[in-house]
Amino acid sequence: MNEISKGIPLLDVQHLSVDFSTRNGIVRAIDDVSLQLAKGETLGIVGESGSGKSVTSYAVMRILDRAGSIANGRIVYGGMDIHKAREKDMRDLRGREISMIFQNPRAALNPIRKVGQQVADVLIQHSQATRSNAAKKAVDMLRAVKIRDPEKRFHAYPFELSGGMCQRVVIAIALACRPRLLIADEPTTGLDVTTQKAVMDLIVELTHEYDMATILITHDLGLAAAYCDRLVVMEKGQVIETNDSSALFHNPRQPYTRQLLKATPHKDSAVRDLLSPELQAKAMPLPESGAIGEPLLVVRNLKKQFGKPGAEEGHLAVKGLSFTLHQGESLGLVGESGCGKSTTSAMIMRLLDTTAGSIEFLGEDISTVSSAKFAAHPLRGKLQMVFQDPTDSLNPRWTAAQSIGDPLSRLASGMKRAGRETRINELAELVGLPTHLLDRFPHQLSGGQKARVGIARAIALEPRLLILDEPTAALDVSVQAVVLNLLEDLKHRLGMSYLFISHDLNVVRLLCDRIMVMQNGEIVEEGAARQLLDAPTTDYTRQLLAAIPHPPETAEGHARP
Amino acid sequence: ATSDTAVVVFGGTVNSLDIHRSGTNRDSYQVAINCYDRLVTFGTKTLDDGSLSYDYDNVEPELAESWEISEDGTVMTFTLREGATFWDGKPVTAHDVKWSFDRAVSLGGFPTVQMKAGRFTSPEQFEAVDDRTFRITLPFPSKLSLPDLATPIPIVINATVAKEEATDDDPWATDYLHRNPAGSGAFKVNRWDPGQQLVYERNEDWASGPKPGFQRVIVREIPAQSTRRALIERGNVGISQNIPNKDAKELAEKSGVKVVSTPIENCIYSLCTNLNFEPFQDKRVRQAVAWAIPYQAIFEQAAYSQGVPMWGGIAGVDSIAWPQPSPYDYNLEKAKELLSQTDYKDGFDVPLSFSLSHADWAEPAALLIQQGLGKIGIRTTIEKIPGANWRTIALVEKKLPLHMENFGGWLNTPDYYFFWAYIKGNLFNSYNYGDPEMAKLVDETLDMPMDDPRYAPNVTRMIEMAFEDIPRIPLWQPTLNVAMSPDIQGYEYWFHRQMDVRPLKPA
Amino acid sequence: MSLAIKSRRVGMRLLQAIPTIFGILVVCFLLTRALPGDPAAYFAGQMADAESIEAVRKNLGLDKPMPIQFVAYVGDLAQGELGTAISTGQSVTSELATRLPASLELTLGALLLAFVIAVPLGVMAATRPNSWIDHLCRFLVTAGVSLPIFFTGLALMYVFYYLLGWAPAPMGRLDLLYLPPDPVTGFYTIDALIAGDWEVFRAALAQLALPLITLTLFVLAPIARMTRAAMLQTLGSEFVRTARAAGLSGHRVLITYAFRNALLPVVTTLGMVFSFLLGANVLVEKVFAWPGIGSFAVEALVVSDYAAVQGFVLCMALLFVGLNLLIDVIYTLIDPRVGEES
Amino acid sequence: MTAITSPKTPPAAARPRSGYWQHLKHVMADNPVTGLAFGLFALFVLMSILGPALVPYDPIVTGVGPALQPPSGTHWFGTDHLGRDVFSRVVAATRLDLLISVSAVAISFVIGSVMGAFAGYFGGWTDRITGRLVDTIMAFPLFVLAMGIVAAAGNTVENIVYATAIINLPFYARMARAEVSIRRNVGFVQAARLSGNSELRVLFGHVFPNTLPPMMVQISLNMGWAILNAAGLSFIGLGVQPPTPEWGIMVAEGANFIISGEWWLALFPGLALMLAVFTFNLIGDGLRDLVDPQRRT
Ligand SMILES: Nc1ncnc2c1ncn2[C@@H]1O[C@H](COP(=O)(O)OP(=O)(O)OP(=O)(O)O)[C@@H](O)[C@H]1O
Ligand SMILES: Nc1ncnc2c1ncn2[C@@H]1O[C@H](COP(=O)(O)OP(=O)(O)OP(=O)(O)O)[C@@H](O)[C@H]1O
Ligand SMILES: [Mg+2]
Ligand SMILES: [Mg+2]
Repeated sequence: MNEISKGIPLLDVQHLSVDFSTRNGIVRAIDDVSLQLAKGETLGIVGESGSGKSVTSYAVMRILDRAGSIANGRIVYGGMDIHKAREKDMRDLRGREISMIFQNPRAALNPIRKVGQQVADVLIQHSQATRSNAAKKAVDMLRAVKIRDPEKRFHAYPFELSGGMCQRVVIAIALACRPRLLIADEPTTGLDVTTQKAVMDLIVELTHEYDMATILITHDLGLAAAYCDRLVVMEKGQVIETNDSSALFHNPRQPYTRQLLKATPHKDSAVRDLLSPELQAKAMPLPESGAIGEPLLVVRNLKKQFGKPGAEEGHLAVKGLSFTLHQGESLGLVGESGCGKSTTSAMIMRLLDTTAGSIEFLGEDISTVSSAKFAAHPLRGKLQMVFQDPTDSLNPRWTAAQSIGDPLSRLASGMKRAGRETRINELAELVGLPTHLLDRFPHQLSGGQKARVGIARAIALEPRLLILDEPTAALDVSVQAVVLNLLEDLKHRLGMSYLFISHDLNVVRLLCDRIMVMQNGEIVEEGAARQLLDAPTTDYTRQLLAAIPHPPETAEGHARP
Repeated sequence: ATSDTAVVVFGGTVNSLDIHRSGTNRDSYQVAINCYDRLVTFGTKTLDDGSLSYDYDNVEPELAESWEISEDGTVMTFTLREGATFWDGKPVTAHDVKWSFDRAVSLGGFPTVQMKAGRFTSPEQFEAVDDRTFRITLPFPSKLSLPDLATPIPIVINATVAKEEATDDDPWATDYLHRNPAGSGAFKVNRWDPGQQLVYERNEDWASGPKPGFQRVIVREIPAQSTRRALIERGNVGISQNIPNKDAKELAEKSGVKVVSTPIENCIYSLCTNLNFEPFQDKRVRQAVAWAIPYQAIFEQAAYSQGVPMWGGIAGVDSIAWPQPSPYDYNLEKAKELLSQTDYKDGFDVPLSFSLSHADWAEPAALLIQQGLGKIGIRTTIEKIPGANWRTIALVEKKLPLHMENFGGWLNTPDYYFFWAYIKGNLFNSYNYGDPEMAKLVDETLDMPMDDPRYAPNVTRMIEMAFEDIPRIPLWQPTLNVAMSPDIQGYEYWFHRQMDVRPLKPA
Repeated sequence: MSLAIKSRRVGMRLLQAIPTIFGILVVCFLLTRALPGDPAAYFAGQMADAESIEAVRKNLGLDKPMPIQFVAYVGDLAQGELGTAISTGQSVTSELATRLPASLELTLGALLLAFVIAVPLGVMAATRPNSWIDHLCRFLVTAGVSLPIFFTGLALMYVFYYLLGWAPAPMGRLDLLYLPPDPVTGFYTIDALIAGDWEVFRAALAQLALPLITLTLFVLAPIARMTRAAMLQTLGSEFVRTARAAGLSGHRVLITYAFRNALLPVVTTLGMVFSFLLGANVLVEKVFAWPGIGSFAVEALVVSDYAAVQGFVLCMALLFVGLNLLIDVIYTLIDPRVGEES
Repeated sequence: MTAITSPKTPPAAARPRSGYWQHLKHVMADNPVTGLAFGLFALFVLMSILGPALVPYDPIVTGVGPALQPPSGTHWFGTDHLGRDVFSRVVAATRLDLLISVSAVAISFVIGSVMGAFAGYFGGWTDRITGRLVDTIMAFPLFVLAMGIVAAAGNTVENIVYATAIINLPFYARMARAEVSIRRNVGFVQAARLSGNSELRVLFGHVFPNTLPPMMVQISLNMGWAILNAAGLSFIGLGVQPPTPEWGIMVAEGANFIISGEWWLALFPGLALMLAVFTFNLIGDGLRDLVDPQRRT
């Protein structure tokens, strides 16, 4: 194997299988996984959710849940049999030799312990510091991960820091004892694009500086390729392909890898390109961009203040937004986390009262109707929304059919029970949800299926305007691809207008005719999609664009424009 | 406890050291008994079972060395004992007696009522002739006057001390005496932890009686009955006062515990039928009820056969002894027949009530009565009523149609009992019985000496009427049960049912 | 900055307690007036006639309309005047002063003991979920809470005093042989220690043992359950996984990371447990002849002793408010997040 | 047809309806303790329905045997001081005890959780007033409050139920408030608003049912507690009126006989009481699983 010939592997996983005992018997989470990692090497593990990426890394650290056990295989780290080692030795190994960074940095920190203290704990544990100098060393470490003002931040609690800062602290904890191997399990999910890039750059910089080997676990192929020497692709608990990054991108051997590559949106991809060839073959041709019609929604000087008006804590989340959305148009709204995108959409949806400004929808100013009363408004059914997190947006006690039928039973007053049943089936077919799933509860559905239920519910009343608030952020790339295509189809079939909210510029580009860039509650740039992305006029937009990871071109790469 | 200390446990609580104060409960009377002296006291007699009891017929000197009653019986002159001193060393004078008696008739409430029973109603009746001579003038002679002076109420208080503590708002020093007894009695209060214990310390200078056998007596309040039983059985305490009948019966058979059960004079556990309740206005209904009670079963199961049966007597009245068994017995035939003569052939519904604090005997009795009455068609529902409420609705408002009651008079004459229980409006006539003949009889007899020739016929007639009209159906005469360790002797039964610790002594 | 926020929060809590206390006064006032007994009749004593009952009623101010009575009551309260308990003849203030320490000694003792036993049990159960030890803990604590408390008390007394003679006679706080120590805290055990009197301390402790155990058995369950649930949650949380991945020692992970976080919900349940205990006290005090505030309240209720009931409830309310404030302060101390949100 | 996704869907009629019965069986089989608890509970329910008809003696008739007989072949649990059959009384008491606990808990659950749900959902003044009200109730030692209510209103079964309901109220109010307020703005609630549900409908159709699983545990704990509470009231003389058989009163009365050696009077009703409370406590997890759709497979 040419990859291994670089040197003796630092980590050698051989035919590893992990079982979990669950209510429904033994579940094999990973099966016969082998991988090797040389000193100083960066290895990416990619694969969809549930493919066993995390379990593999937990097995290496031997921090599997109580229910999990290594059923088979061996793990050798630096000549030591990890699966046979005593717990005491393992404890010594963890943090000092092998470290790990987790997704969701805020949850990964003890909420009631000062962050500096948490760094110091690790230093003291591994005898890298004594009680007296631990604090100083911890501050050094915080400085090393580029936390500004580390002396002061030492005394901060996690809740006082932003997500990016928390992730830096987590990195500081992981690197405090200068381990030889760092495992980063989706270190940037949940962070916004700009922070994501900063964090990744930091990890790369530090791993080089400390000469560490790194395993980067992610479902974002683009990200993995941009940062890793070598990639391992996992599917259903098995490793299906291992190769150098660029080789893998140029010459994917497995259909699954190819599909993953395809589904990852590129700068230049079109929405149909994301689909697997089979699906692509079945997809109906997209019409040319539909004609832009009359103004459907006119927003003028929209403001939202949180907290008491005038009070000092009062926080102006949306600062006088104005824009127009025409019939048949898809308008994208991008911007980093917290800039006010959701607040804006909630106001337009009449879920949130406005502080000032008007929202004219189909010629009627609906901002005057309070959000609590809007449920009874005749326009309620014409304004619908698809939410970011499909799991969160479905009532866990309701079956899919009940969820889809809810707007029908509330707002389609003339509809009889039987009619409703038919309509639910129709909708399910429309969004491609197998009807036998209609009796399932949300937890019995996959992410993509849940997303379909949400979409079916949103289009049940044939709304004129559909707001999509990050509808695919919680989905795997291949599911995302399918959902995006579905949305594109529906738009053309039902003649709806979209307001598409996202912070992923590549995704917005696929679906939108026009894009608005929002920062700090204000629109900083607006224009036709292609033009805005190719020639951004503000720094902020440029910054957003630069934060998108740039993987190597694929073999089936698209023709440059 | 060592041989000079006795420990007494009981289920009640002492809430004041001043018997005259309004709100002072029955359990607190023991302080008046043990710490204060009266002018006179009752003598002691030995009962058939060998136990000791006070003797109503024998009034003896306590603070008063001697007394004289005028020819017409309206002036009583007492000579105080020489050398009797209060705890602070001051001699007891007739002025103290006057102040104390004035207080008892002036404060209102129970002391005043009890004084009234002895025909003492106003301070004008009391006169301190000189330091050692005290005179009482009565409006008319009464056989109740002298015995009433031996009840716990007419105690002699150290007036000098009390007056010092009196204020304009509180001329009788109730606030002070409530916490600080000032007497000349056999024991002083050494310590009082309300809700816990009272510790008596012997008064070595006591002049009004023989020196008590214990130097110290600790009275502990133990609310749970089973705890008390455990304590006496384990020998941790000397005396357990007022134990339940069941314990009395069982402990009597155990070694290591002595039990004295004395029938409580003048006290009858009864079932009362309220004449304000329509069906009970018919005498025959009341009689039917009296015939439908399974007396024997009640006596066995509610009283564990402790006490004296008060049913199944002879048809007429041939003695003036009180209490005496009624002529009724458990006879459903008679009961049914009587009931069938009335408008209530098919029976009626009536609540059967008793006080929560009487539950130990009243509850089993009520259950058996319920069954008995059920057999003649009278359907009862049982109601247990908490203490304060009980007094109000049973005795003051007299609203309970059918209820269990336990009155016993302190002054041991039948007419006194009838006065309280058969005269309309009086407290223990909780059933609104009001017969003019009975009223006239009682009024005539109450002050009449017992050797008056009219006395016996009058009382006989009263008893006849009581049994004929039967508003109050006697069940049995209860006993006062006291359990003692064998190390203690000298226990004496008193009508007030409190523990007189003075005669107790180590065995 | 954060200190100011925290003290403001505590201040807010105090302010919030005012309507609660007022509400308690009203409820309690109405409740006592609804009691069926007539205190005038009771207060007037045995054999009192209607006239003297009326006089007593006037004396007590019970002849006035309710609102006026309430105003008078609140007025008295403002002057620290709680009235006289009819049933015991003592001023309510002095009753509370002597009885509260007795109850508190029992209640706090039980709380402490329960905490000391139940928390480790809960932690143990949580670290080995669904093992036999977990089931055993669950069984034991559930059994403790399943029995009527007076029954447990009597059974313990029967076995340990009556049959075995190990426990001293259940006659209150101290055996007859000893004199209570000089009151400093009112807790006999602590006062004895302060006085350096070991024998009295031992005697007081011996008296305390059975009632304490009875109460403790009763409240083990809520604390253990809560600890177990909270521990399971924190043990499954991501920061514990992070701590383990960083190689922190098992002890450190369990205590500093998992347990300290799990303590937060446990601390909040203490208020409820305390309330439970005060209720249970009423029964235990009766069984063990403990001269506490609970038995006082029962007696007062049964005889419709307005002043005593009101005084008792007010005292309880203040205690409860105080305890919750304390819990709040503890919470604020262990949880830095408090006061930041909102 | 939308071409991108068209799985072969079976006809709509073929949707399997996963019955509640199935689910119950599953939940019971899943955890033996839960199964046992459900079994015991069923036994108690059965006993309360059929018990009075099956017992060998009339539970309130005195003298069916000699008084205070220890357990024997004729009187399995012995007889009490009035010669009543303890076994018959213990069995017959089931109905009343279950009635008290179930109705008390039902009342407090309904009222408390509606109060709490409003407070948690609408916040503001509703929340503040409810909060103070609940604080006020909680500030009483709860058992003492129950005593007060029963003493004031009279010790009938209804009043015992109301008193127990009132003291349980705060638990539901608080819990409902907490559970509702964390859900009042989650995705599916927003979605429900978009679907045209009025606020009340959102609250009671969407938010509230989701708070049920933790509530079930509370309900089970409170049912046990309600029985104990009634027993405590009996001990201080404020329980149900005699001669009604009720476990609490039987234990309370029997407690007086422990020292004198008649242990069976208190022990058997005590065991029944304990078993019932135990069952209620254990049934909680099962109930939660039962109402939790997440546990369905
Ligand atoms: N504690 C557990 N009990 C049972 N099964 C488990 C457990 N943890 C993980 N699994 C199973 O192992 C499989 C792999 O899970 P893993 O967390 O490694 O996926 P992943 O690739 O990290 O996914 P994601 O991208 O969502 O993090 C999953 O199918 C999951 O069902
Ligand atoms: N209910 C609220 N009360 C107070 N502040 C709020 C509230 N909701 C949102 N905000 C604030 O308003 C700002 C905009 O929030 P919003 O949720 O609209 O951001 P966003 O652009 O949707 O971010 P994301 O990409 O993370 O979803 C943020 O600073 C947020 O803290
Ligand atoms: Mg993962
Ligand atoms: Mg958002």
